[in-house]
Amino acid sequence: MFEAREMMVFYENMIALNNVSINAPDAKIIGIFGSNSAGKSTLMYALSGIILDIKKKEEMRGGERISVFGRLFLNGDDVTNLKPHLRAKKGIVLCPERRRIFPESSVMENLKIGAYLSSRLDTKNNIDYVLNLFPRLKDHLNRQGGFLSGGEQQMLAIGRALMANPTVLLLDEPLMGLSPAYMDIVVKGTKEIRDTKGITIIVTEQYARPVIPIIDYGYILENGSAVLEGTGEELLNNPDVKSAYFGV
Amino acid sequence: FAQEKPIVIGAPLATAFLYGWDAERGIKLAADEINTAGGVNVAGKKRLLKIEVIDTRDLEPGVPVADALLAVEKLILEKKADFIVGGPVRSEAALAAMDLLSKHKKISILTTGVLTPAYSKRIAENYGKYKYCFRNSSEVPPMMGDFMALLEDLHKTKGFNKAYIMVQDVAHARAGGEYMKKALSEKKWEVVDMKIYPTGTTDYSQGLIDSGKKGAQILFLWMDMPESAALLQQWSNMKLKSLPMGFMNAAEQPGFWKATGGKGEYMIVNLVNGGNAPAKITPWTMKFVEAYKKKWGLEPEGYGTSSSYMAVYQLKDAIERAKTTESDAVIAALESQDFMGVYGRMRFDKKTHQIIHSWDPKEGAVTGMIQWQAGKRVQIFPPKVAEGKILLPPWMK
Amino acid sequence: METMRKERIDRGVRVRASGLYAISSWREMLYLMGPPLALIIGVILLPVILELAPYWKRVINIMCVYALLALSFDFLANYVGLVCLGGAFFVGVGGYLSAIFNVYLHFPVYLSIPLATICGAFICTFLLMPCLPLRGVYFAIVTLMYPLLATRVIEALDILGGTNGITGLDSLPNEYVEHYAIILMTLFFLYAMRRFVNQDVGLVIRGVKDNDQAVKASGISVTKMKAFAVCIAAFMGCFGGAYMSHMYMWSGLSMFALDFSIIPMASVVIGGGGTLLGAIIGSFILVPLSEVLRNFGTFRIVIYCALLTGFIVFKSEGIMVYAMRKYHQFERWVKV
Amino acid sequence: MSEEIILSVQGISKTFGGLKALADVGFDITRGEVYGIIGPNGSGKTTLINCITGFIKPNSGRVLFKEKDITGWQPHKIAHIGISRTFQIMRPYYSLPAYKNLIVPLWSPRAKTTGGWRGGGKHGDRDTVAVDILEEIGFERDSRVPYKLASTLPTGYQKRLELARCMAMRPEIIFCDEVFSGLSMSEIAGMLPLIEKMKSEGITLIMIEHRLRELFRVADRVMALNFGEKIAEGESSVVIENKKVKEAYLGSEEV
Amino acid sequence: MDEIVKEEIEGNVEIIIYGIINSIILSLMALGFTLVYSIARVPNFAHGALYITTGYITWILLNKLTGFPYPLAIAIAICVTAVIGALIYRFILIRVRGMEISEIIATYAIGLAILEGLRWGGLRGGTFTLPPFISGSVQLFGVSVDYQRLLIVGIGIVTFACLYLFTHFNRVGLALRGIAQDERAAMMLGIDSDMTAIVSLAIGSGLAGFAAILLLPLGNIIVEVGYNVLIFAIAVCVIGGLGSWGGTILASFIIGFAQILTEAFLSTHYQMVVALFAIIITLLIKPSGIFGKQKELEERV
Ligand SMILES: Nc1ncnc2c1ncn2[C@@H]1O[C@H](COP(=O)(O)OP(=O)(O)OP(=O)(O)O)[C@@H](O)[C@H]1O
Ligand SMILES: Nc1ncnc2c1ncn2[C@@H]1O[C@H](COP(=O)(O)OP(=O)(O)OP(=O)(O)O)[C@@H](O)[C@H]1O
Ligand SMILES: [Mg+2]
Ligand SMILES: [Mg+2]
Repeated sequence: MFEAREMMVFYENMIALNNVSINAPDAKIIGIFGSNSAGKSTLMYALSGIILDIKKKEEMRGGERISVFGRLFLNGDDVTNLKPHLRAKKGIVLCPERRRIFPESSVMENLKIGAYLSSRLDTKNNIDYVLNLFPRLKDHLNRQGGFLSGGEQQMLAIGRALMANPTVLLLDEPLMGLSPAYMDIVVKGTKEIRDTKGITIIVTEQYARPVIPIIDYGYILENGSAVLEGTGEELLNNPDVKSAYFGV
Repeated sequence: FAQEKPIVIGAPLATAFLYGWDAERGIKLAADEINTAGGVNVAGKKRLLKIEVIDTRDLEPGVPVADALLAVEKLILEKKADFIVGGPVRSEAALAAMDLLSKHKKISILTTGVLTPAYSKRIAENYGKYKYCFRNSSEVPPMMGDFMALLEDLHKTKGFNKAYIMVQDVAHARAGGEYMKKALSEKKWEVVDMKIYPTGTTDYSQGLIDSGKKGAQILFLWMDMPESAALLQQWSNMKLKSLPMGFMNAAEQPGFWKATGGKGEYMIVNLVNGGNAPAKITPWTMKFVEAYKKKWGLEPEGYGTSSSYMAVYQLKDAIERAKTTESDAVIAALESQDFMGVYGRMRFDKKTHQIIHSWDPKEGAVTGMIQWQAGKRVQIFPPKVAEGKILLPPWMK
Repeated sequence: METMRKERIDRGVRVRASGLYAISSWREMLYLMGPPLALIIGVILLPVILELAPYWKRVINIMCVYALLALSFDFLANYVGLVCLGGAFFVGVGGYLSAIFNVYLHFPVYLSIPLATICGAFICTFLLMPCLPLRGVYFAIVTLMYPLLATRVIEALDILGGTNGITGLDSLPNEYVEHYAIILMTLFFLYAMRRFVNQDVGLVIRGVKDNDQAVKASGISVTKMKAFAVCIAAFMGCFGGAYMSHMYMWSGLSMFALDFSIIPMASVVIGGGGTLLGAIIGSFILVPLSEVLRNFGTFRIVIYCALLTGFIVFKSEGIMVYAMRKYHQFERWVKV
Repeated sequence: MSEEIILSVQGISKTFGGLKALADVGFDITRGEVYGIIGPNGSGKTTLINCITGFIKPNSGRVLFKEKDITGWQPHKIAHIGISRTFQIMRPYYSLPAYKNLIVPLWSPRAKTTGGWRGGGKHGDRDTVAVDILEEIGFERDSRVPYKLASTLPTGYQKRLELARCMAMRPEIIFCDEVFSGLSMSEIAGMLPLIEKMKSEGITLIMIEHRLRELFRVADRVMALNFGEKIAEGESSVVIENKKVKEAYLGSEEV
Repeated sequence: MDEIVKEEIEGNVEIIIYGIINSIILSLMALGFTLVYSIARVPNFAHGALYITTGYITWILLNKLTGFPYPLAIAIAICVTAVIGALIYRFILIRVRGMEISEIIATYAIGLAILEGLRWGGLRGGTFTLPPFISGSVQLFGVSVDYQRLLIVGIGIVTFACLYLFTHFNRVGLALRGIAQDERAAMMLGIDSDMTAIVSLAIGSGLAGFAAILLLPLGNIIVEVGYNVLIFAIAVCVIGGLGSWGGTILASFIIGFAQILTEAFLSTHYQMVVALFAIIITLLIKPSGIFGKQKELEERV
């Protein structure tokens, strides 16, 4: 059970997240949809703790002030003030938007770095799993991450996040830049992971259509507030959502 | 009894370096002695000496000469120095400072660091402008003359005729090396090779091996970086059949013996001015050495010691004779100066403002040429003041 | 309590000040123009104020030379993205050229300095051309090597006066010319650069820093833009060098000294990178600081470095960034 | 619409250390066309654009722009004659506000000669022109978005900024590398008219897309790549029915 | 005829032997710097200062406390340096993390403060030396080489091998490399970047100290050496391509042999000129160092 209560994030005076509460029960997929600048990435940063690091760096440079409010609970423990790496230790792993992979390390090394927290055996299994999921990566094991194509980098980023053996996996726009076939793989894979490993998955997307069928519960973000929530079915049948996210 | 205004002597020195701190000690020692004796008698008034030392950092790599010049200006403008004694220590800084000195019309006696003949040459060329500058320590040509005499002697007694020159990559050292090469060739010596090492080199094996192969009997060295001690260590480890001699600041210091673990034995070093190691050059020499030891707890170290000490006395003498501290009068008095100092007779050449050099302390300033023998610095040249003979390393026999 | 946050609000004036014409009242005008005016007037009056402390008057000149170098470093590093550790190279080239013009070719001072500045800027740009494709640290290192190489070459070939340098340059006509030549140039460059980086060309150059590939894709030659920027920076540096060689009537190897690269950089860091003004303020703090500390002898560098580190650690964003924020914005606690 | 062939790509090949990224790819494009390029990830689409726009030198092959051979030219020269592109991995000018990002293309020699987008772009009113362009592409004029620092823009806006950067130069050909990804359906729908408009103004668009639905609405012709080889070309409905394309590209996802 | 040939070969043997020694010395100097840069992306300009500090501490222990065992002195000195390195990160660098120019200036200032502080505190002149581990020399192919230098070659090779294995195959090593490339991404994967940076600075400083202990017996402990070591470390590390061990070694060989060859065939005089030229030219040909891919990666679109 991963729970975010009344998350609020201000970038200087601009509110980017406004009282967003998210409930992610174990082994469920939570979808978060919203258009540009709805605050999806901000939410992901807040959940994974990266926002604390962003905040620190901004302060160092004397830039804008970032304020974060709200509380986070993982299985009842308060993780609000944990640094990102400690949250990762607890199993909250973010697969960031824009595929921040390690450009100078090879694909294999990227995956191994991802497995920093897991045991040797897990690592081996996970590598097999990831390479099976994304056979395309197999051709490039020794290529440096930075030279991969956009979509391949996206696959690598997802794969790397899986290597960390997460209990709560945060996927920020995982489908961006993937070809239809791979979108399919990712969507199916997501579902499979939930079912087999019992991982809680929170996924944000603009392109809701492929994701909607697999989610257990979804939120619509608009201008930083959660304006609507419900199961996949409910969202799908809401006329506003339909026109905005499924293009009718 | 109103205290007279003290005479301020400014000393721009690189105080973190051998040639800076030893000069500082020399100057302070002299000033103390003069002040205890009542000060300088300027036309009947007793004025004390006040020493203002300023750190120029000019021997440090990466520090612009401008910084040293600013320090000199600070002495003149802010500390109101009447005379400048000591540095700047680096040749180019000293040369650059000449213009400043003439701009401010301040007399300076250069005592340490600068060996380049360019200094006296410029004074001779443009006397009107640079007449404020004096130098009471030796310069390259006479030092070379000393070395040549020594080598000729070795040639006659031991039959040496092959030399190998190793110098540091700085102007005065290269000039010294070139000078030596020419002079030796003229005297029918064979100069096997001349190597120029960048500042900071710690590995001399290439050159040493080469010199050994080619049978050099003299290693002529000219370096003023501490790393050069490594050269002697390597030389001693290789047991090369050659005698090292030259100008090397690492080997000037008493601490050299310990630092090399005795491996620097037999090195012959030119201390530029007499009195920088215990010797009986004039009656004043040992007095100076003892006073120095008493005040600072160790023997004079680098080559700037006795000259810096003397410079203060020279100024005192000139001021007292000029009866004023006015620059022009003092210049005239310095030019006509003549008395027995720590390292011989103190006279400035009237054209070049360079101390007059000689092998006889009764005639002029004498070099301090020593050899390291059993942990001691023994004066071995010029013959008139020598206290020991040159020894060869046992493996050369 | 938990739901309070600190808010920063622009002081009204600044918002309206994007075009000067928008300003209505004298008070607002003063508020905006006050600090720059204070700076300009203060710096211009400095030589007069310091009449009583002749030594400190000399320090002004050095201070301004470092300020120019810092300006050039700040511009290159924070607007063009070239971290150039070759400030000393600019100084050296300017200094030597000026010496050559003045001593060997007998040009008068008022000709040799401008000529050295212009020629120097072109020569430096030309010599740095091959390095322009380098990125980040690599550029920094190569530019660091340039002044070292220049000294070694002059030393090894024994040209241009060898290690002794070129002496006997004419000094500037009088003390006041000497002061104001550099002060006015510094102020001129400061305000010219501040305008320049917000002009369209300046924006393009800033674009090069962020993403040169995109600049290429917009049909602009990146090399040309970089060369142009380096030329401007070198112009400032060479002026500093040429001026300094005349000030000390001497030019030599130590014109390429590392300090000319490092101190400007430190000035920029403590002044606040990317503000230009910060670079000037930084050197106006650091250079006199080093003079004040001179009394400590050898220990002064230690104190100096400790203070410098302190500045960096406690005002990591830089003095100017901090000051501007405080001046233009106020903070208050609000309930969320 | 004229049938003038504006861009002709012939036999481009490129290998990266053993990997064949492109093998003998060629196609012709007529003026004012919208040409789609599809293909699975890593099939060489971006590489193809890089080769055409000069960011990579192809191992072999030729690129003809209006019958002029431009193979191996410097990227900025190619951009200057009117071929512009977006970047798949977008990196806007982070330290500039969004609208100032457009000053770079508006200042470029090309925009100066063509008058830039909407004929503006003379000194002084570049800012206004920039905001105009941004508005056209979906940055609400009166909101703060166009004035925000580019580094703080969310992904979707950064994508659009990429396209705006191209438009500002008033090019003849625009290569769009996945501009639709990262946008929601309604946002894409908002952009389609703009594309139609560019098309009607005679600007040729070459679009790489994975969002096929949206692509097919605007594309006249489509080419499919797989493992660096051209496997199909033609009308979108035809290409999509192609067996090879289905196998390699679509998987089970229905369009 | 044969004589001449033989002589030629002998001449070359010594060039090769001393070239190798020289190169390994250079790479040892660069070791700590490379490590810190490749892990923490901190250009540690205090490297030279740490190098000298270790030497000086050892010297003090040996000379001020009579009969202090040499190995213990070395161990203590290295540990102290490592701690200093860690403290530098913990209290200073941590606050300017990611601002490259600030990092450079901060570390440079610290280095300068340490070096000048040592000078002020008495480290002046040429009387500070460490004894070699084993004194004496041996004839290798007719060239006399002292044991200390042989020892350096041996230890140098072993250290390099260990470090390579560590950073490339060890889990922690890999993680460290991740941090260097994208700190935030590494955090998301559970890697504690601050802690590792502290550790890497400690190790890097320790390595600087380690190199100092090996190399200083060949020369003197003087402040200027600190500056030289820094310059060489940077040069070697950059030419090799930042963060690449292979590159570092190759670069030391380029510079090392460039130096020895100029000494043998041109004149020692030009040693520095040639070395600097070698650096500039290598970088102009390979803009991101010999094994670096920085430029290609950054220009990938
Ligand atoms: N570092 C920052 N400083 C200031 N504002 C920011 C910062 N990062 C994001 N924002 C603002 O916060 C809002 C939400 O941005 P966010 O990146 O969360 O949107 P998003 O939903 O992820 O959009 P997209 O789908 O396009 O990625 C935007 O208006 C953005 O401009
Ligand atoms: N500079 C490079 N060095 C090495 N390999 C490269 C380089 N650029 C691309 N590649 C490889 O070439 C192949 C084609 O890459 P490209 O970027 O063209 O794919 P793409 O079709 O654009 O894919 P995507 O849809 O994922 O963006 C990829 O497998 C990639 O790893
Ligand atoms: Mg986002
Ligand atoms: Mg692509």
